[in-house]
Amino acid sequence: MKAKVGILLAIVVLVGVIASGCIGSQESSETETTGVELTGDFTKDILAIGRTLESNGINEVKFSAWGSGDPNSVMRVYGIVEAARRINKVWEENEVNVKITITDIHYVASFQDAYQEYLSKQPLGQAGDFFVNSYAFLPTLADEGYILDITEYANAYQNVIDDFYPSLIEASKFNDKLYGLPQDTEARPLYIRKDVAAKIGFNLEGIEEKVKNGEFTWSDVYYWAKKAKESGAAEWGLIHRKGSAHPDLIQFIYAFGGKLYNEESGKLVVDVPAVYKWLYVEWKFAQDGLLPKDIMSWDWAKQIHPAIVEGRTLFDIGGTWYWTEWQTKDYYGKEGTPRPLKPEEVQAWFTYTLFPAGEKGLKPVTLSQPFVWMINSKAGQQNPKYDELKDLYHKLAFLMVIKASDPDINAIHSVISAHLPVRKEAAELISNEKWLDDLKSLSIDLDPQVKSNIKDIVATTVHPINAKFLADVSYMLEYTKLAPAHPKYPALADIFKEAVDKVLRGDMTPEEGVNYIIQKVNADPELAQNVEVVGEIPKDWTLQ
Amino acid sequence: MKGEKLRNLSFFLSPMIIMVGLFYLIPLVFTVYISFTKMRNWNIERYLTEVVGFYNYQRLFHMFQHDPLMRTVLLTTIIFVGITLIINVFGGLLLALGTFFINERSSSAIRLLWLLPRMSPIAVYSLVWYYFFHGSEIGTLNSILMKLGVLSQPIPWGQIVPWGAWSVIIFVNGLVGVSFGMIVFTSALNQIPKELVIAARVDGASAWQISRKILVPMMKWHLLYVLTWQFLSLLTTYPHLFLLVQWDLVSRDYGTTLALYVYNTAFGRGEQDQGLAAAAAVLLSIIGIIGGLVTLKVLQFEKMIHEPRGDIE
Amino acid sequence: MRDVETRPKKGEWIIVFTILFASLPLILGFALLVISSFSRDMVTNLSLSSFRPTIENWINVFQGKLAITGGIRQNILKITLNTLVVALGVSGTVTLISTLAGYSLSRIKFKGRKLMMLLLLMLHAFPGVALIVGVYLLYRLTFPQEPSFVRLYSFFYVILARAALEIPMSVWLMKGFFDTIPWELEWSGIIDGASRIKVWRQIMLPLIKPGILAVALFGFLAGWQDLIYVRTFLIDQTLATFIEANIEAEYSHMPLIAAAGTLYLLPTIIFFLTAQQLLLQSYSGGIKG
Amino acid sequence: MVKITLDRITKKFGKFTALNNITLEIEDKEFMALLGPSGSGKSTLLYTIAGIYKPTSGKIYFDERDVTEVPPKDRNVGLVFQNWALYPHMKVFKNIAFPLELKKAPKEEIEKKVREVAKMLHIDHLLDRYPWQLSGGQQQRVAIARALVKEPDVLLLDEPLSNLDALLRLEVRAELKRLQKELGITAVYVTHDQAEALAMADRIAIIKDGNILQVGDPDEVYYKPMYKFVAGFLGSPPMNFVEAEVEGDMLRIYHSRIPIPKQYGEIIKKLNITEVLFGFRPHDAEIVRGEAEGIKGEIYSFEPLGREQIITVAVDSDVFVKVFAPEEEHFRFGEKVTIVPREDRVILFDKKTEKALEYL
Repeated sequence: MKAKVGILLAIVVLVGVIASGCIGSQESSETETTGVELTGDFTKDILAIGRTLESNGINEVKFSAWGSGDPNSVMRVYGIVEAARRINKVWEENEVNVKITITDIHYVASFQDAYQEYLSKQPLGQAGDFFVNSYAFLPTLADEGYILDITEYANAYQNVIDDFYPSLIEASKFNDKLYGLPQDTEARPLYIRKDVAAKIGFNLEGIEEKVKNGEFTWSDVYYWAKKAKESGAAEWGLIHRKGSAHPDLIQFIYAFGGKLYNEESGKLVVDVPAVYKWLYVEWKFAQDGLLPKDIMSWDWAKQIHPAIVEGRTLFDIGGTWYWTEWQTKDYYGKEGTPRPLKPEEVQAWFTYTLFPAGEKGLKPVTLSQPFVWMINSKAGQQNPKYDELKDLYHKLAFLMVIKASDPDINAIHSVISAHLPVRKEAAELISNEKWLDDLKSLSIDLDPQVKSNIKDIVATTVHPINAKFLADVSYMLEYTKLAPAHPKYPALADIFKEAVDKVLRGDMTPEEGVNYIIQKVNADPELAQNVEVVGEIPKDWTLQ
Repeated sequence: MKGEKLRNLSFFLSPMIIMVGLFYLIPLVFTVYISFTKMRNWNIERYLTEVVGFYNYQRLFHMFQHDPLMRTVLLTTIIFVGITLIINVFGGLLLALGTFFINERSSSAIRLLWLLPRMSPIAVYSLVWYYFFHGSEIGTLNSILMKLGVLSQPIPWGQIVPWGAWSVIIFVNGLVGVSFGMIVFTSALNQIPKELVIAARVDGASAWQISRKILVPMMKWHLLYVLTWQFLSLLTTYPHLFLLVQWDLVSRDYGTTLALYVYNTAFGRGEQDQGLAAAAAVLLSIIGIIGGLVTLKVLQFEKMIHEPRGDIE
Repeated sequence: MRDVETRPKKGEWIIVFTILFASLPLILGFALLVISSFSRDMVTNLSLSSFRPTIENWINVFQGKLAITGGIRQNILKITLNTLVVALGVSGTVTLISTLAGYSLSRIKFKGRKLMMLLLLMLHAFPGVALIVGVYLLYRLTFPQEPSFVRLYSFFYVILARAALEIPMSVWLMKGFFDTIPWELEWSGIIDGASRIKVWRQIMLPLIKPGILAVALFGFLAGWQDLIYVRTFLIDQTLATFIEANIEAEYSHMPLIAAAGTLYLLPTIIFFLTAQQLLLQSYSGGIKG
Repeated sequence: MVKITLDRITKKFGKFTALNNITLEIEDKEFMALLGPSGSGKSTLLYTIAGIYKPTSGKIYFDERDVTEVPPKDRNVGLVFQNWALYPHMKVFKNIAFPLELKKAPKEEIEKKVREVAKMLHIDHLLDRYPWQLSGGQQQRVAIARALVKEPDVLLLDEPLSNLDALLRLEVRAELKRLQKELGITAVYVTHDQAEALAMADRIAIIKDGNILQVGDPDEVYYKPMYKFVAGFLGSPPMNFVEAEVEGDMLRIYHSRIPIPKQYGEIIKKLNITEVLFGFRPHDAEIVRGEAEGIKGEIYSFEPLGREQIITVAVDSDVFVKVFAPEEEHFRFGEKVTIVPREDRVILFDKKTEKALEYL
């Protein structure tokens, strides 16, 4: 028996080795170019590709699109569907007998889950051809060769690239090479309840400007929050976001003039003074009862949002997408049965500013997490003659992303999901009332399947007030900071979040919190190698 | 003759041997190998041959040593395994005995109820307890106690360290494990001759006396079985803790056991580091193998393996 | 057997009441989950105001929408079907292999039999997740190059890999069942001229039906429940991955998740109700050795 | 129809010796009973003949053919088990037909043979039922039918009657004996019931602890037991044994002295033995009130059985013997009596080896 098992094992291992050999050899065989060069003229390029495909006997090209996010952000995958339809139309009009079919639309709520799934399935050739996810994952994917380097393709389309906000294009790069096109972004404003402010004599006139200039800082936030709480105008002074998914709270670090990333060494940074001040603010707010000590375990739908929309807090640090979320979900329960807010109510009750500067002399900030359209480095693999026509499929995939970045598609996404447009043309479009009306009535040129699927979302979110809000907050992108797209950043962010939680609960003083962070960083040698700890805890610093 | 026996054996056994070989032995070898490589992000072409020696193990031990969480993790593991084990065994025993003494329909309903935790998808199950133990007034437990006037302020159950957090994770996992004990004990009870119970009844024994004097002593082996088995699974279980910690229902420090710590270290971060994960997996495997050996010793399974009768080949 | 005839009625109610009281959290937790699935809002505290009856969650689930406003529509039928395929596949594989191996371990003398059984027992105690890295590497190495087989292969692989985890326990279970069949039946067949394989197929299998059913059920539940293997290896979604990926604490509509979860739970409950006695029996079969 | 020869069969299970060097010949068409208490190895011996067990050493021949290494299915034996081993999922017809189906016999032939054998055993009206729908006796017939249908050379029966109630057992055993003779089949019958063996068998082999103690026809083993064990195992109530000492021409049995039975006079002298066991069957003695030449004792108890009664007599404080007495005699507890054994039926055993003196 033993001998038998042994032979069996040997066979299996052998098969494995041969198979791995196959994988290796397949990787090394370079495909010859198919002769189609991108010119920058979209129609011409698409026709050239279409004709070459046709001449190779291919009449159907299959692609799949993977996306993730909140339910209103489905244009992240439907953009691809729509791009396919638009390309198909060009081919049809020019009598090219080729058609793109989107075989699989995979959309899940959690973007981290989507990333992990992509990571484990890409090497198997099972992942989507198009993959929308946070820019934060782009460096890893690019480094592993899981996504396509589109630098050269993009050169031909420089005119389109130039229309994107440059900071977002930068976020789509790794080692100076372009690996994707921005799909959306957002800002995380400070919302202020107008009704609560009025009760405590907090004049909101020109607050936006004051924040911009750095006149209104976190000392002022503290002052008014305390006043609101003490006067009984609101239960809380401040509600902020929670969780480790992407700690929005690191805005504090930037607001206190700190850094998270050292460009020169390529290492993450724990900027001790800024981190200390951040933790101090959290601690002070929680100690004074202005911010719930257990905010980190509050429930989003049952606690956080209701507290904000019902005016139980003066300040809230949220995201631009809150604006429409409040209009789609039953958060407002003050009058009995919970209901969504009306656009007019949101407008009447909230004003919004940048995330104020930490101290006088510093600048306000906001934090963005752009989503990027990435192309699988094996894009087109489900199609015949993939090995020969790889280059062609890749170019076609690139053109699809270019098409999916059409201003109107981008604008639709922005309006219905309350994210910020990534292109200047799209930004213009959302302030165009006629276009908004057309979108509202869905009398726009859009794939019928997409139309029917976003119908309900459009009905609840497309409103001039919302469009104006988006236009109004667009300026914030000038102040935006991006968390470093470093592979080790998520681990560091987890540690930050733990420290904040402990400090909020009063388990640790801000000082202990900082030390905890440093200790945790050093616990993992690989993390320690990638993180620099700089600066000292400032002495006698208070929130004044 | 010989040939026929070999043919029979390979007919009956080869599918299992192939499965065990393919999905236990080979992966085990692979895992051990990967733990010595720099494998990450599943990038096999790139890292399969990049051997780094004991780097992953060193890293893991360094993390064990220097992570301030480590001491609480060990303490939590001991408390969690110890108390949950007791709850599992005695809860299962009490349930089995309880349902033994009542009518069939009620007992079957009760068994179904207590099997629910085991049969629920983990996410859904965690969701149930997430709302049940929520630390604010939206939490079911808090709202009941407040309605009854026991509490005036909601209690953040999972965030009271250490015992609040421990209680929640022990409770949630205890429920899953209780059903295992319940099933094993119920079936053991069903095998005890009815006459024994009737005789005791005739002698005037109460349910409690019957349980203590007759039923429990007859289930000694089963008790031992559940005890060792549950001990092992508790030592290596993490999924029912994972989401509770992730959703901040329980304190991360006192809600993390060794198994969850290993899992989080290896898989739970933004980056997927299979080399490290494999090293952690090897550690877990060693725990599993030692545990398995202990189980064999304690339960004397060897004695239970009877030789087949007859010499027909 | 039950202690029914001889037991005083009064005592029974005390026991029932005590157990029910102890089960209260469990009853409440799951009841609220089911209630929430029929509500516009999660019912978590006992206030009636959060229960706003609707069947919209169920409609949405059946339409494959996991948001009130929709957006993406999943083919829930296909997802359920995928789950079913995996569950049935695991069940079938486990049953086949364990009836084969269980028979030979129970009935045939051979060298290494004891060792094999002890090894199986050890494997059962082995943490399955510890293997997943190696299992993935094997998947990677055996992956077909031909894209049209990919989907099929992923089903094939996930079923086998998941079934393997169930095999040690099931083989022991089956062996226990075979042990209960009198030897005379086997000898009788052999004297009448049947080969071992014939005895197994024509005499043993029909007699072992309860065992087969039990192992098949366990296998089914294991496949139906599985998340980690399905998520790692299967291209298509199953209910487990579908629910898991759509629970996002920040913006998932939880009552919808509750409905999906209840739907997911239903088959297991039905199975349990129909096969309760069997499940209980089979555990004893397995551990009696 | 074969002659079975067992040549020095030894069977070991690990360290335990189940059969110890057994040599036995079973003639063609003979009905041989293997009699012994449970655990004696009689079933093991039967299964060894069937081929289910392989002897550790020794040979088995069917006629001249060495079948030691032949698998069971090629030995053409029919085996009826104690629990009958009917396949519960098959109807009676299918159960009986199964051996033929395995032989791939043509359908018509199967049909014909099954009906034939079923008719012979009076179960032809039950063919459409499942085993669990039958009574014990019917199931037993089905089991025999299944063993017979393939026309075996040897019919092996492993306590086939022990699961039947007493009355049915008597009925069936007569029938079974007649059937065996009618078919002229070699039969080996395992039982622990001496009455069954005596009633049915042509010859009986008494087995104890893996050894054959004695082989012989019923009369031989009943009247001329070789061992105390054999004597004690056969007959009901069993033979009485009392310790006796040789004192010249007399035997001292507790408080009595009786002459040495004639047939043993020479033997005892020759062997020069002093301590013996005095054995006599309850039927082979009478009770005499008052003084007589015999074994003296007191009435301890009496059990009327209808036509006769069993009297238990205390020969010494805790030595009892049982004797049959006619029903009309009435005894009192404690009455002094003398037991007079029939001299020619007395058997003396060596106290040490427990072997009858004439076989020493």
